[in-house]
Amino acid sequence: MTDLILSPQMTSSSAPTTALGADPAFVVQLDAFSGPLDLLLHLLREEQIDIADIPVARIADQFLLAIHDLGLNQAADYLEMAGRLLRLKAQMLLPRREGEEGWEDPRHELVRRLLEYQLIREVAGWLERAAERRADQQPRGYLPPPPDLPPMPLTLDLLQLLTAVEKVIAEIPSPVLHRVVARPLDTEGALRRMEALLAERDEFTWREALGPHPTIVDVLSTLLALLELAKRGLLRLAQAEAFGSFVIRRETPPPLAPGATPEIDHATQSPDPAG
Amino acid sequence: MPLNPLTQLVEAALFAANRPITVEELQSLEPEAALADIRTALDELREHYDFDGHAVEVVELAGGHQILSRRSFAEAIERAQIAVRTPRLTAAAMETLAVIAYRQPVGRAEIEEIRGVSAGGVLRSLQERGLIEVVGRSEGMGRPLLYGSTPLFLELLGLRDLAELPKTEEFTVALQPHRPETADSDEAAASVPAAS
Amino acid sequence: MPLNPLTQLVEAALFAANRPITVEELQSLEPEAALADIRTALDELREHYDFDGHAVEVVELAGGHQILSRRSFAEAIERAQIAVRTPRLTAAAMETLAVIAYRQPVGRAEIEEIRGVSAGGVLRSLQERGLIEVVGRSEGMGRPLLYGSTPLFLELLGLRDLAELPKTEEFTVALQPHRPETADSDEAAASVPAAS
Repeated sequence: MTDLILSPQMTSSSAPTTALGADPAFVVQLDAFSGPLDLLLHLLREEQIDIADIPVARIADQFLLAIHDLGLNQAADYLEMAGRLLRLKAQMLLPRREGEEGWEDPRHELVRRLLEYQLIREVAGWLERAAERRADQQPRGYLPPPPDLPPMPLTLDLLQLLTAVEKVIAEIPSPVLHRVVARPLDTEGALRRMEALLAERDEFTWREALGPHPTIVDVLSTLLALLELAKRGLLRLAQAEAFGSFVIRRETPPPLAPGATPEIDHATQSPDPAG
Repeated sequence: MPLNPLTQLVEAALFAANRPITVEELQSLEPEAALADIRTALDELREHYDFDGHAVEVVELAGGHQILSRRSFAEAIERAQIAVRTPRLTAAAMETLAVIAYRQPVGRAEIEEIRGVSAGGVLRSLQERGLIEVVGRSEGMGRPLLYGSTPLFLELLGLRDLAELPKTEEFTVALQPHRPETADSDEAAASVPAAS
Repeated sequence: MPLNPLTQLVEAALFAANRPITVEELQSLEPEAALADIRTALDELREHYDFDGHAVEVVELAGGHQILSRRSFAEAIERAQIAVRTPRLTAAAMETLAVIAYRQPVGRAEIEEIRGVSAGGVLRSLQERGLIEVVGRSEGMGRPLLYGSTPLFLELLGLRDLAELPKTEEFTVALQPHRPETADSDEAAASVPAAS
């Protein structure tokens, strides 16, 4: 973009005198052109150039000079056109073989647009003249306020309003709302649950440890609790296969049920008071 | 009995004017005419309208002259006006009204954001029709005007008050005012991610 | 030659309404009158205005009929500052109207492509003046709004309907590549064509 902001020296060498640069009265009139295509047409007319065969390099330079002189070199629409012209200028400079197959004149698109715009200008001129003619005729000027009429009966009912509400809603881009909520992991609770499980059973699976419908918080809390218990040497984690469900096995006999452990059963059968 | 040129000029001026026109103003139409000529022209026009039974007449009021339709046609004209205009709200007006009804007080910027189009013209026409009104100014930048619905709006919908506007789940989600999310109060709902 | 009652009624209605009124609307003034009767009444009124040299005439435009002052009095009325002329539209507005009139329904992107300038502001002001309206949405990406011309557009130009717009082929002069030797004659022609 920066190369589009021209200093006068950059173009003065190649640019012949244009009416735009010469006439200061022109410079003041910013609204003289209704757009870059209008300015371009003006330049072509000034130079008496056939639209079908535009000398792109010359016109591009003149265009840049003109928008600079007119103070239009800040306007995005004019800058865009300037960019197009410069690209076109570069394309025209590319070497091409004589009679090359499939070569398309890069100016084609610009010519099409200019012709189309010129047509619109003609139409606009016709409309302008029609409006002028119509403005020569006055409608009745005075319109008395309606005498004590009740407010105009507007066609408005609830169904219509609700339909409109639905339409509005349908058009609203669904907002991407992320609710960020602090969710502390309940490791303590999970520890208590695991200890209770271990007290009841020698062995259980990961899925059983999680219980039904675990949330992500439950999963993380349970995992941390299991790791903590494994670290304390209270259980052993085993996984039969890669990515398989892992099995949690109790490592030490539960303190509250000594008679339940097989080792004790075998070793001390007789001392059992109840025996 | 064709009208003479000065009478024509007077007729054109009275027709196009949006107010009663004085004899002096009429004189400025034709500097060479005397005030008496203007009065004669006014008389000729008046007589012509009367004689040919036109539906209009030259009336003297507020120190000037005006062409008005005759009283006997008032009823027909009234009827015609009603027949002529069935003021229906456009889709754009309806949608804007919907946003205002559910979100008031609401500023233009917010309406435009929701509807994705500029709302200036629509707001003005709704205001002119008395369906919405300015209810205050926002505290925000430039203190933009805030709009709300009017009693006429309720009247046309046959509602007693705004609370009678239907509330559906959908509407409340999309059109309720945004509330800043308060993180701590949501802890109870922490295990239910989607705030349904 | 007094006007007959239906003609009087038609005159009263046209006079009271400040916009073109259709034959059907006029019929609602007198339910017992056939459309043909209304047309006859319009003809009588028109002939009467012409015959007696009234400063107003019955003009057919925008699908209806309106009483307007005759062209020849415009200058005098403006000079006397009794009524103001409709302000002219800018070139940008006219070009945008031209694109819309001929391409409707048409989206903003296409208008901008043809004119080579952004059109947001112009579209908004044309819409606020009631000269264009949103007529739908395109099926394309983002479902952009499509614009069309309104009856007020026809009123502004004094056209009966859109069919009265010249065919684009009639502008083929403009489509000829601009050649140096014909430059002068082209420009001279460009300023006259639709003068009649």
